[in-house]
Amino acid sequence: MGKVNLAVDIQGLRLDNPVLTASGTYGFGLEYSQIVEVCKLGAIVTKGLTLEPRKGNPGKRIFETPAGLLNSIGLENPGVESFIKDYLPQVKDLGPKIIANISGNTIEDYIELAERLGNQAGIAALEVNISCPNVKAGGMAFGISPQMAAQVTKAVRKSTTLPVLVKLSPNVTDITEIALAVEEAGADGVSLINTLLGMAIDINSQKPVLGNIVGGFSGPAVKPVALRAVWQVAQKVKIPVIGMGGISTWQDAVEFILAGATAIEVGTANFYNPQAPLEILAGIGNYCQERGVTAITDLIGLAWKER
Amino acid sequence: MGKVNLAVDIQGLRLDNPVLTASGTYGFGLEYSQIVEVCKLGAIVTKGLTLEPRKGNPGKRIFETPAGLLNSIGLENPGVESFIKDYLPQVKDLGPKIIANISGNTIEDYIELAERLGNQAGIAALEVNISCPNVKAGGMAFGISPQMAAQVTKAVRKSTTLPVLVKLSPNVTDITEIALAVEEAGADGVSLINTLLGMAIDINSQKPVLGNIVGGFSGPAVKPVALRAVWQVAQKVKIPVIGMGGISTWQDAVEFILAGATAIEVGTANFYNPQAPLEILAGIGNYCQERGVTAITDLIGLAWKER
Amino acid sequence: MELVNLRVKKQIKIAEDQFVLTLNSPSITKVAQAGQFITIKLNKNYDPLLPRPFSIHSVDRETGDFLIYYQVVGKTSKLMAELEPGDEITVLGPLGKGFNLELENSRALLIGGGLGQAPLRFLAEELQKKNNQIYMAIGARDQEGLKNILCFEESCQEINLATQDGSLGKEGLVTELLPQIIRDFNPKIIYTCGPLPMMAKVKELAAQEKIPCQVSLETTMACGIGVCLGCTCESTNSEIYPKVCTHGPVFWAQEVKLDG
Amino acid sequence: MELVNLRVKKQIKIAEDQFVLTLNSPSITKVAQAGQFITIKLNKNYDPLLPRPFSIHSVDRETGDFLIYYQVVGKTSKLMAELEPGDEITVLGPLGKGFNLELENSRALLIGGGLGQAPLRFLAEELQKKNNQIYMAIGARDQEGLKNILCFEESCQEINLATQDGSLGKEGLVTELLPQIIRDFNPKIIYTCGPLPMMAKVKELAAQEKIPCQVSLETTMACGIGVCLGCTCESTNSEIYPKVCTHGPVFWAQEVKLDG
Ligand SMILES: Cc1cc2nc3c(=O)[nH]c(=O)nc-3n(C[C@H](O)[C@H](O)[C@H](O)COP(=O)(O)OP(=O)(O)OC[C@H]3O[C@@H](n4cnc5c(N)ncnc54)[C@H](O)[C@@H]3O)c2cc1C
Ligand SMILES: Cc1cc2nc3c(=O)[nH]c(=O)nc-3n(C[C@H](O)[C@H](O)[C@H](O)COP(=O)(O)OP(=O)(O)OC[C@H]3O[C@@H](n4cnc5c(N)ncnc54)[C@H](O)[C@@H]3O)c2cc1C
Ligand SMILES: Cc1cc2nc3c(=O)[nH]c(=O)nc-3n(C[C@H](O)[C@H](O)[C@H](O)COP(=O)(O)O)c2cc1C
Ligand SMILES: Cc1cc2nc3c(=O)[nH]c(=O)nc-3n(C[C@H](O)[C@H](O)[C@H](O)COP(=O)(O)O)c2cc1C
Ligand code: FES
Ligand code: FES
Repeated sequence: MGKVNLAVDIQGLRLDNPVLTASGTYGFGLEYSQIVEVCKLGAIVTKGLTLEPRKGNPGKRIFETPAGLLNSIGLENPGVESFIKDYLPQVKDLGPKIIANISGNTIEDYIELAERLGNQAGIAALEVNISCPNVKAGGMAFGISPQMAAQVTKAVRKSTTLPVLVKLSPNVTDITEIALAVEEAGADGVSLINTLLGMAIDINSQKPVLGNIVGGFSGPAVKPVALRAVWQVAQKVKIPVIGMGGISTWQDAVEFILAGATAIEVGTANFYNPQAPLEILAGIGNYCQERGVTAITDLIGLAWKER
Repeated sequence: MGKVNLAVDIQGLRLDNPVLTASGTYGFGLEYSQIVEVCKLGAIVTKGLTLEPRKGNPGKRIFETPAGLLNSIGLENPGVESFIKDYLPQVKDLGPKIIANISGNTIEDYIELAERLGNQAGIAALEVNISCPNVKAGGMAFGISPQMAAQVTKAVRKSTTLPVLVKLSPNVTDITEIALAVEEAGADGVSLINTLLGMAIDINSQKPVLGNIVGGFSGPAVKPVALRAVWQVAQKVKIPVIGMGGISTWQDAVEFILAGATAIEVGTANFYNPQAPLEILAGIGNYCQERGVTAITDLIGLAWKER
Repeated sequence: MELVNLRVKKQIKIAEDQFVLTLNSPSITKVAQAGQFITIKLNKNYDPLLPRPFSIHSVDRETGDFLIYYQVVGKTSKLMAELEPGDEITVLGPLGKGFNLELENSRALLIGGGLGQAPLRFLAEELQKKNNQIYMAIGARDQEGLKNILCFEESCQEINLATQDGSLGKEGLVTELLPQIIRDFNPKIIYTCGPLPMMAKVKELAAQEKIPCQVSLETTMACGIGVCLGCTCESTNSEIYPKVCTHGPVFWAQEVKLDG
Repeated sequence: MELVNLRVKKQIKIAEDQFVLTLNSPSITKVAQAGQFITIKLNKNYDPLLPRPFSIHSVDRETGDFLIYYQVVGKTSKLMAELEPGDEITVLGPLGKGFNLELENSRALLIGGGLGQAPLRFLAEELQKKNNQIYMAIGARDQEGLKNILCFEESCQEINLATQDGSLGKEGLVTELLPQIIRDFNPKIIYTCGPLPMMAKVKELAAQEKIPCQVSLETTMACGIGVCLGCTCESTNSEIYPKVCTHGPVFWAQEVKLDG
């Protein structure tokens, strides 16, 4: 059997393989590099970066639910300057392409982040987070309105020559509407899904478990919702879709690719199986090989494409 | 310790206790009555009824996901006339109040269903399903627009003297907007959540698993989303909220009551634990007793109410 | 039908990934009919979530023992393989409609494919009680799939085997044996349980020979008792989709479509 | 830090719902420091989902054995209690920052509450090697919670006990014993691990007496290695929220808030 070509191209962002690690679940890749061969990853998406350092939300920040995880980290990060100075020099030597995930309170924030990161060697693309449910200003507000989502996209698009991925929220009535709006506004790709909005209550204290009351909901529990979103969006837009949400095994990843994802991100699964991304990579390769698929790109959207 | 008063009143719908079984997961109560003391339930919500008999969707209809269930039944039911003639005589003798869950393609359908059921002895209330993701016409379309949701509610409200509960979809950007619209339109209560929209793909056939492609997603996996929806809605509306979505244990039920639910429905849990509703009923009682709570109504919304 | 916690009495490994579990419930055993099934839920957490259906393999009405013959294919069956005597599992049953047992002093042909053998033992034992001669034909991928055939020895007059890899019995599909068997044995009824293509072929042959034929279907189930309306198959003569859990799992072959 | 599958070597029931698990990993044992922890994931399905953190109770650097002393409180620990020799579990570790071990030829006071005893054995063994005298005070709800105290006999000079129900040792909270102990023993450092209110009281007493004090914190963790940023506590002197998994679990008492 011949070798399978796993490379994918997201409007100029060329990746050796389609397995990425999701923002906020892999730090800047340095920690996991101690136990995982991170150099094999298609790309690493950084923890969400903001202009200023953020200390995140007070109180309890994570809680396990059946097959899922609630988090209310609140975008804790060292800020873009510290990232560039203190982390990027090491991070860019890890091997995989680095995609910077950015978050702002205002459109100006996004522009400044894009400009600041756009001329840094070692950054291969931007993933624009307009869907974080854990911060008050900005965050998800941009992601639930097609107009605002388009505005942010346009602004970032103008501020950088890097490929621009826009990360969408599933907490909307019609995710395809937002996807079409950001495509129209110049996005090179869409990443979906960010976390669902969820919560838990502590029946002893009779108060919400999380300090921030509601949190972002991720993990295997959300996979059916994420896959449905990818299926819907991939049939509507022409730009590549990066799928995520509960992906834990190569079978999950294949489902997302068949639904129309050009690449996938592994998030929460890193926490319970740090080897998940590499197991997924190997599994996808085997799946292709066993079926005589010579290029992973031949699988994309096969579940709905005419054959 | 004194006895706990578990009775609740939903705008005239008086229930001995707040534990109901959810539409579509309990048939008309007859099957489970063979193994469960259904007479102890607060109420039974019937399988969704339509004017004409429906045969439901072709192909595979159910699929298990991590801690969740996808279904695409497609409202199979014998139709309202057969229900009244062939089932209701037995059903109304089961003991609990019977809440008829109704679904229509048009507003006229809802009106006719409400009129037909409104003058039947043995029906205690209507639960208006404007959120079924598994049918093409009507169904969820009514549930994702505040205007249409209000129209259906108004029409049903005028057509019956029974208490009218409106069942809301979680597949919206802002569920409180829909809740406020149906409250304004005369609903006596809101039931939430109906199923999320999800899907799965069979990596062997490379096609969607479900015959209907997408399905309704329920079970423990969705609990964090459901609880968040109840929390949000209960703080906005003045009418009672009936909470559901993944409730499997008394602890889950207490979380929903603390979040603001006046009553709760047990759905998918019946399939993996037919005793779940009665275990929940007992557990809620103990919880109150241990904490010196004399009436369950004192717990409602305690997680956000000023104390 | 009852919902009970039962303790595992015995578990025997039959072959690679195949086990026979002994449970005891005089009340279930008393009313169980050949072709009926139970559902098993053994974990208290939510993954796996739903109970799984398994045919009743055999019953001993004196002791109250009944058997489940199963293969490890996924989450629940993997957990089942770890069961030890004394462990508790939750059982709902007996469920569904069993095989037609009107035949007396006559000849029945039973055709099993893979784990489709499971319900046929109980069936053969019941048919034998009614003084029937039973001819059995069993197909499997390889000889590992035929490690349980001794259980049919007492009840059946003849057992024909086929494996796809030819490691035991005739090489090929069990259905290839059938024309000859039907000619020699002249059965008055045919019962079959196994993969859909196999049952479709059996249905076709039975129809050709005008022999009544019953098939036992498998499908994903949620409730097992007819409320979720999820376990449908396709009918040949009715608008509604029959439910495998209550209208089946056993159907007359001409009632249902078997093209998957 | 490594991620490995380890086979259970031994499991001993210490008391109702309390067990000591023996694992073997020469590489982990070699580098492990008192106060560090590992995470354990033992099921392949998704419920429970996340690995759970457990302190290293003791190490044997010659054999490579190390111990986990745990209590059954929920999903994972319930599964752990069913482990048998030979079963495989996935372990990540050693993780976190351990106790300060600069003390030599001096006197240390160790205060454990409930399962907070777990990391103190390893600590006591390390302190003893440096020729320190160790005074131990342990509190528990009842005598069931003190069934593991023999493990401290070799390393500690004196062990004081308190139970809330008075079933063993002094009736009341372990912190009530402290003023007397501190006066008599004059420790140069205090280490504590247990419920927050207990540690808060210890911190207060240590501050009064100006004795350096280290606390070991517990919190919900997702990753265990500092990437999820979920396992925060509150700092007394810094804007950022320290991460228990990497900045801790051991902190100097004055660095962190202990009011829950
Ligand atoms: C009436 C009836 C009687 C039965 N009797 C017996 C019997 O006597 N003995 C017996 O062994 N079996 C019997 N079965 C079949 C049995 O119910 C199944 O083998 C069992 O449900 C498997 O459960 P599991 O949790 O072990 O596997 P699951 O984890 O549920 O997996 C089941 C199968 O589906 C596959 N699968 C899971 N997810 C996917 C996906 N995303 N895409 C594609 N494939 C997937 C798995 O690989 C596996 O092969 C019967 C079924 C019915 C309906
Ligand atoms: C650094 C560190 C070291 C530790 N060392 C040890 C050790 O050596 N020994 C030891 O025994 N433990 C130790 N722990 C604690 C241990 O991690 C926990 O006991 C373990 O995670 C419990 O996991 P579980 O799956 O068994 O319980 P879970 O199922 O996770 O439940 C944990 C607890 O939370 C409660 N809970 C769950 N859900 C809710 C809810 N909705 N509302 C309210 N309460 C809820 C449960 O009742 C239970 O008491 C340590 C913790 C840390 C952080
Ligand atoms: C602890 C945690 C932190 C996260 N932080 C970010 C973030 O900073 N920026 C972002 O775009 N997404 C963030 N996410 C969302 C993930 O990148 C991903 O979209 C989501 O978790 C769904 O994928 P999963 O189910 O595989 O985790 C975070 C998720 C988790 C669990
Ligand atoms: C098999 C199945 C059928 C359902 N049918 C209906 C229905 O006919 N009408 C309706 O309003 N909701 C229906 N529902 C939704 C449930 O009533 C409930 O809102 C949802 O499943 C969430 O609760 P749960 O997680 O406890 O199941 C159905 C759910 C399932 C699983
Ligand atoms: S499994 Fe629910 S109707 Fe058959
Ligand atoms: S557990 Fe993830 S940062 Fe500590």
